[in-house]
Amino acid sequence: MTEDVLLEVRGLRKSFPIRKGLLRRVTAEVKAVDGVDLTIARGETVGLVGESGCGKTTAGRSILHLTPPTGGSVKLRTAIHANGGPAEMFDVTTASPKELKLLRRDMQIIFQDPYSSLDPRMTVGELIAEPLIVQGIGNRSERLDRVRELLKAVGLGPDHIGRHPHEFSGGQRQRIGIARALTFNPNLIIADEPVSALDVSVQAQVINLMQDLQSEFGLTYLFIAHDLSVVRHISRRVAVMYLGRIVEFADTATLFANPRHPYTEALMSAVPVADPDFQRARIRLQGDVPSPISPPPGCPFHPRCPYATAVCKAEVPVLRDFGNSHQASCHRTEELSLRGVGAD
Amino acid sequence: MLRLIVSRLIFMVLAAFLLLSFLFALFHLIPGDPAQLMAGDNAPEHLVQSIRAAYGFDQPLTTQYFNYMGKVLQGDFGLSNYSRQPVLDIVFPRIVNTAALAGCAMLLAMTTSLILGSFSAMFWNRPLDKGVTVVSLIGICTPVFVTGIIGIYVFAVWLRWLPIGGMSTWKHFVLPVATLGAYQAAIFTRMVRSCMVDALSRDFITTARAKGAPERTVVFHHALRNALLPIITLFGLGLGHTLGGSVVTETIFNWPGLGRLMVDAILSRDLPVLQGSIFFFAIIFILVNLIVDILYTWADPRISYD
Amino acid sequence: MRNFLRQFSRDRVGVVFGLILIAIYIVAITAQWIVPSDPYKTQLSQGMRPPSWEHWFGTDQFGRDMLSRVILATQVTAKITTSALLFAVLLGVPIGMIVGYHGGWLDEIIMRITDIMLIFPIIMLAIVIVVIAGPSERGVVIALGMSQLPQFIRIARGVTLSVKQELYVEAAIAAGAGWPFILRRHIWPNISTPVIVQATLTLPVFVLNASALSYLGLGVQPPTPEWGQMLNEAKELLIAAPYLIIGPSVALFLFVISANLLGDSLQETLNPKTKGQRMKREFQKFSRRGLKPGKMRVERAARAEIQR
Amino acid sequence: MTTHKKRVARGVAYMAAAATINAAPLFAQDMEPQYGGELIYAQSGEKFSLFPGRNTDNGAQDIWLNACENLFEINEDSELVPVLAESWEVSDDEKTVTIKLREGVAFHDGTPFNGEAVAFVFNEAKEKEFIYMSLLEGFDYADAPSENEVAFHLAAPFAALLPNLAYKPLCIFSPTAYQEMGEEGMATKIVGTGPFTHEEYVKGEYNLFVKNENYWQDELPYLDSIRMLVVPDPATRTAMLESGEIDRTVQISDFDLPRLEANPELTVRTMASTRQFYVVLNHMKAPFDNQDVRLALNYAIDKAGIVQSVFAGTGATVPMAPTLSPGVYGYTDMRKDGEDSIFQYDADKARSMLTDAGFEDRNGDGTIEGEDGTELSFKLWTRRGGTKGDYQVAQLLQAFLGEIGIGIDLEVMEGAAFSAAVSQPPEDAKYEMALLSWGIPTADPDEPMMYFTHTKAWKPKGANRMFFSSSEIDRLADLAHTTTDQEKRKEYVVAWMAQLLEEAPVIYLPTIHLTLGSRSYVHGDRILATDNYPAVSAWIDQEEKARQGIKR
Repeated sequence: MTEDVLLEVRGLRKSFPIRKGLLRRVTAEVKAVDGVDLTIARGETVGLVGESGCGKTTAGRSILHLTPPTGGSVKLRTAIHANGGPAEMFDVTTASPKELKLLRRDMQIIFQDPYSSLDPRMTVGELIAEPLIVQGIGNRSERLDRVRELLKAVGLGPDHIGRHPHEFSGGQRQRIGIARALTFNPNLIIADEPVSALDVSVQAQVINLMQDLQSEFGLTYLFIAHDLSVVRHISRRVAVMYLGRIVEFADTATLFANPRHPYTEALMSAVPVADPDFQRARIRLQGDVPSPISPPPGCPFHPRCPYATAVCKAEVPVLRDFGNSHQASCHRTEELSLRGVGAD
Repeated sequence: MLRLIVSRLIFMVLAAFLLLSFLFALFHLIPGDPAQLMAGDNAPEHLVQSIRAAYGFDQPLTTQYFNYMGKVLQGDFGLSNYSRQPVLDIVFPRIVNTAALAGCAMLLAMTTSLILGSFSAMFWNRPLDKGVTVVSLIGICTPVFVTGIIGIYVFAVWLRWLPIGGMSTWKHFVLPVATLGAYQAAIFTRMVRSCMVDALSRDFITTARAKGAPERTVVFHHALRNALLPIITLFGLGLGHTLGGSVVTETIFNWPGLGRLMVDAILSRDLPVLQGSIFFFAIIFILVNLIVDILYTWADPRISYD
Repeated sequence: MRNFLRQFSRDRVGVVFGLILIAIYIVAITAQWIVPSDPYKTQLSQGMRPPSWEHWFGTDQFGRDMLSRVILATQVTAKITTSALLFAVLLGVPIGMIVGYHGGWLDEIIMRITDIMLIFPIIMLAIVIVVIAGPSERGVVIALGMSQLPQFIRIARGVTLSVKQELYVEAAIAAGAGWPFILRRHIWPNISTPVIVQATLTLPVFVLNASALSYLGLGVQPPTPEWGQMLNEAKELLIAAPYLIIGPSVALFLFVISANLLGDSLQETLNPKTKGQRMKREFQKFSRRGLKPGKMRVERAARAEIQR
Repeated sequence: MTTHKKRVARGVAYMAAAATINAAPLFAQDMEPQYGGELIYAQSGEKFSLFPGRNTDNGAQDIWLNACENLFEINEDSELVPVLAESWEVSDDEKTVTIKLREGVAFHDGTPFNGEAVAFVFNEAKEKEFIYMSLLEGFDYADAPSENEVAFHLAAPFAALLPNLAYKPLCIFSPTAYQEMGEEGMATKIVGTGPFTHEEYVKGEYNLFVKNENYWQDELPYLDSIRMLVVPDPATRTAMLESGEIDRTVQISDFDLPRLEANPELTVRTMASTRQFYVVLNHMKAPFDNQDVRLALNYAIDKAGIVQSVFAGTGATVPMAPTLSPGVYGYTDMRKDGEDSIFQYDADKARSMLTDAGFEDRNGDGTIEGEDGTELSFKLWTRRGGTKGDYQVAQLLQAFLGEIGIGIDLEVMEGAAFSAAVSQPPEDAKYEMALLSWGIPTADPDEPMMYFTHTKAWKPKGANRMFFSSSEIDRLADLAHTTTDQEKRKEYVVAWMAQLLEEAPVIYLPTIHLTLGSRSYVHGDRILATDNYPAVSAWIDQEEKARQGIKR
């Protein structure tokens, strides 16, 4: 397994200072990501799920060093320093700007919003070629060849090269976004809710495309989503995030069959099931996600947890391993029998 | 609201302090020496030196700077290099005079432009609108010193209706206020018209018309109220520029205002007077902008400053 | 661009005044070759002659042909205002983009400085600068340029602040782009529109402020002709030789009006807000009142003008 | 100090004129002066201190002459007349001048005017280095031999002492007021013995003078008050005069004069001043050290043309003598027979002189070069508004010198910067040519001789900013400086002028005229060649004023 580890995230933290007053003093900070550990093996897809505001997008961006993390380490297997030798684990957080620029070829991102992630003033050709230009790779015709290749790979024709993004549908745009992410054949692609802005009918197409590309190019995905249904099919493993932390992490099948955290259960109850006879009590979470500026003491989920007891209010639960690499952080997980959705 | 006021006041003090230091440094870098100017071009050096000694211009710059800043902190802006009067005594009446001129001119410009601009927007793209546009463009591109001198000859020299210089009676206000106000009115009219045309193109105006409201109500009640926000910004900035732009008007009509005082102070290297004028000018300008911001909350209840 | 031209060409006013402005610039560029006589040639025996077939705008007190001087003044004025504009744009836009992109204390400092500069009314600032740099073309250019510098810093910074939030900027970062690349490729194209509009609207302001400087004796210095300074000299002789004011007035008037109206038109055409749906909506509304769509001056137009 | 010598040739005239001087109205001899009324007078500006020891600004001088009188005055006929003095005598060694003072005169603050007071003013001036000390060369100290006498003790004989005492800043202010208010206080209030007391000062706006009821000339003044407005824009001043808003003003645009003269309600007077334009040639920079070049430059300038087009033909006169103008003691018309000015315009002569001196157009580019190929092209520094017409004269100089192939770049500077730039010692002076004017406020040739052209007067010691040096010119100046025999002195002055024409240290340009416009109901006001405009004996014809529809 260790040979196959592509990404190893340890204790990743990201906080934003809140400044107030005339002197712009830091009065508080938002702990958007608060100690996330994550290991992804080469070729797999890991889902990262949570409500909006839970820090999953920030986590993704911190891993890519698009927003520099406040603490922790992010190690990526990369060959940038190997001079043709075997790839090594390289800490992204301590990379120099030069190294970082090279690292970008190994890790890419697909954005949620296919509308604003493409500069409306550029043509498709320019958009896809941009990473090549930035990295100074190839001459004009070589870049054009590569753009054509990529367009073909994502199912668009070479006649689209001269068009502007607004001439495309949402799904087509997301294909352009994917093509751009694929430019360098990166090892790791972080897909930040790549389909949530799309119509349901198009979502499946894009996900299928991503799966095809994964097998074709041997990609590794960290697939961020806000509901479980999307990640269920594409992910081998799923991490559930709540208020900056991972509260449960398991194989997809295990997680769905046997969730070990009340929050996972709540999320799962919202997943639609394609069985008209299936009756199930929808668990409605009470209240909003607490403010990450002043997270509640004890288990951060306790104010909304239907099973909370005194201990939940007092002590912060740690992520415990329940075997079969199933981790969860809940004080009462052994006492509860949480309901999943059966394998289908 | 209170926070807005406090932060503006603190900014004002900082800005003024920076300005004063900047000007101080500047005035000792540029050529020109008050003692030399006073002594005349032909005076021998040792006599120029004696003026420097008599008026303290010969002290080291740092000493002069800290003396000056120290005094300013105590509210003392020093003495004019030449008339040896306290700067505050010179500057205050000038501020009042300039404020009177600029205030009246603004009032004239505001009323004229609101009326002309609204009608222009109401009769958008019709002869009236085009006429107003042409007139206001002519107003914008005729320099004040030309309109001023023409006004003087027509109304003061030939018709003898109005006086030219000074500011003792209301008649003295007519020509300078009209000259300065007309220029501002020309600029404002165009902008009021823009704002009004925009406001008139909004959905709620269609709604109001659909409800059968008379056109007068639509324009002057619904549209004007909504066009007010940019118009207030405009007038706020306009007042500041009227204050500054009054230099030329003040010179033509011999109006004893702050602008002329500043120009004279620059040209005669009367640093204390310049510093004092600019200090108070900056304060007036910041206060005007503060008032504009406060008026905002009145014009648009959606805006708050907390 | 073709799209823009097609759209713009529908705006008759804009096209007409744009052409006038271009004509003025052609006169400015070719001034040396098209002047009917040497604008510096003094002929004391021909001093202060009213307009005639030989001298369309008359002659000044030294017998210099006013028409030739107005033509040369067009060049001087165009040179000064254009240089001042370039000064303000080339200095202001990069500063605005850089501080807007990086933020932090540098941004704070620059913004406070522009605040202070805005406190100074334009003409006052110009006076101080001319006194420092000396009353010369260079001094006037710096003075005018500096007076509009804060505006361009603010425009560039404002656009940068909003554009840098865009996902496509993040996408470029993810591709390894550094800030110069992003400023050039993604942010500048968004800034060019407001900058062009502001620039057209700034030109007439420059011309007028240059003339005010001339009135105070701090403008471009003789014998170099400049419209404002010619107007000022004509003012001195207004009663004795009123015809001297004709030439410079006409030139100034044409320039200020064309630049203003062209600026308005450009704003409408370039401003995406006035394109598309907005225009359609307005068309529906105004067609009911028997009006054609075309000239919508929106709040943003007013704001741009206020900023001057 | 035994002989009662009236050595000064003009002295007789002075005494004769003394009794009537201030009472003589210039116009309307037949009319009886009327008392009362306020005269409103617009001047172009009073910029600096009102304390006479620290300022030589003309605007301030015009203010002083209402309230503060000198021992002597130079009248409109350029005669020295006693004012607060009555007579004087000079000791045998010519080192002590004793002046008998007018009796029964009091300062505005009530303190008596006497020998003590006069001596105090001049001793204080020496100790505190008042700006006019350069005019009192060799002055050692003053004392009061008796109540009504003051004695000036000199280190060496000094011929120009008495005329220099007429220079307006040397007016006798009240020592008591000075001691009470100090220089700071005197900067805004002048306390002397004059016909009007200084009542109000508002910086940059106006000065108000009110009739001094205890004035020593019983019948004077006629006016109740004088209000002196500061109106910087000449067009505004003129319009205010035309509209009747003010009663008199100065420095009217020459092109407006015909119109004003045609107006029967206005009186316009012009007078030649002692102010002559000249172009400083920096002799430290070649080729201005070459006398032939300097002479050629002088011939290249059409002085009459300048008078015609810059000053409308009436605002100036061509130079008829170097530096000195009519009205200055010793002035003699130095023009050659049949010529309209010194160095009468002759471009061909200028060209050929330059060719002879080795400067000609060698490469056909229109600009002439020296033998080593360096082009004759220079920067001409000037300012705007220092003296009327200055920047326009500069434009014509550029045109005229261009005619003979000398390239001129105009560098128009802001006033204060210009003043600083042309006040540098030889090693720092950067100018090649600069347009300036010199005036002789004392109407005595001593100042120009000793301070304009003398080798000892190189900037910054004096006003010789050409860094010109001629042993002959220095010698003549020194002789005139110390000779009290006025006939001989005059000979030296003429010889000095002749020598200036030989050497041409500068380019000589026209002498400007002073203009005074007033409403026709104002009588008895005067205009002096020293650029002063006393209204001390002015009076207003109230009937005429009412007839013109002016209600004030």
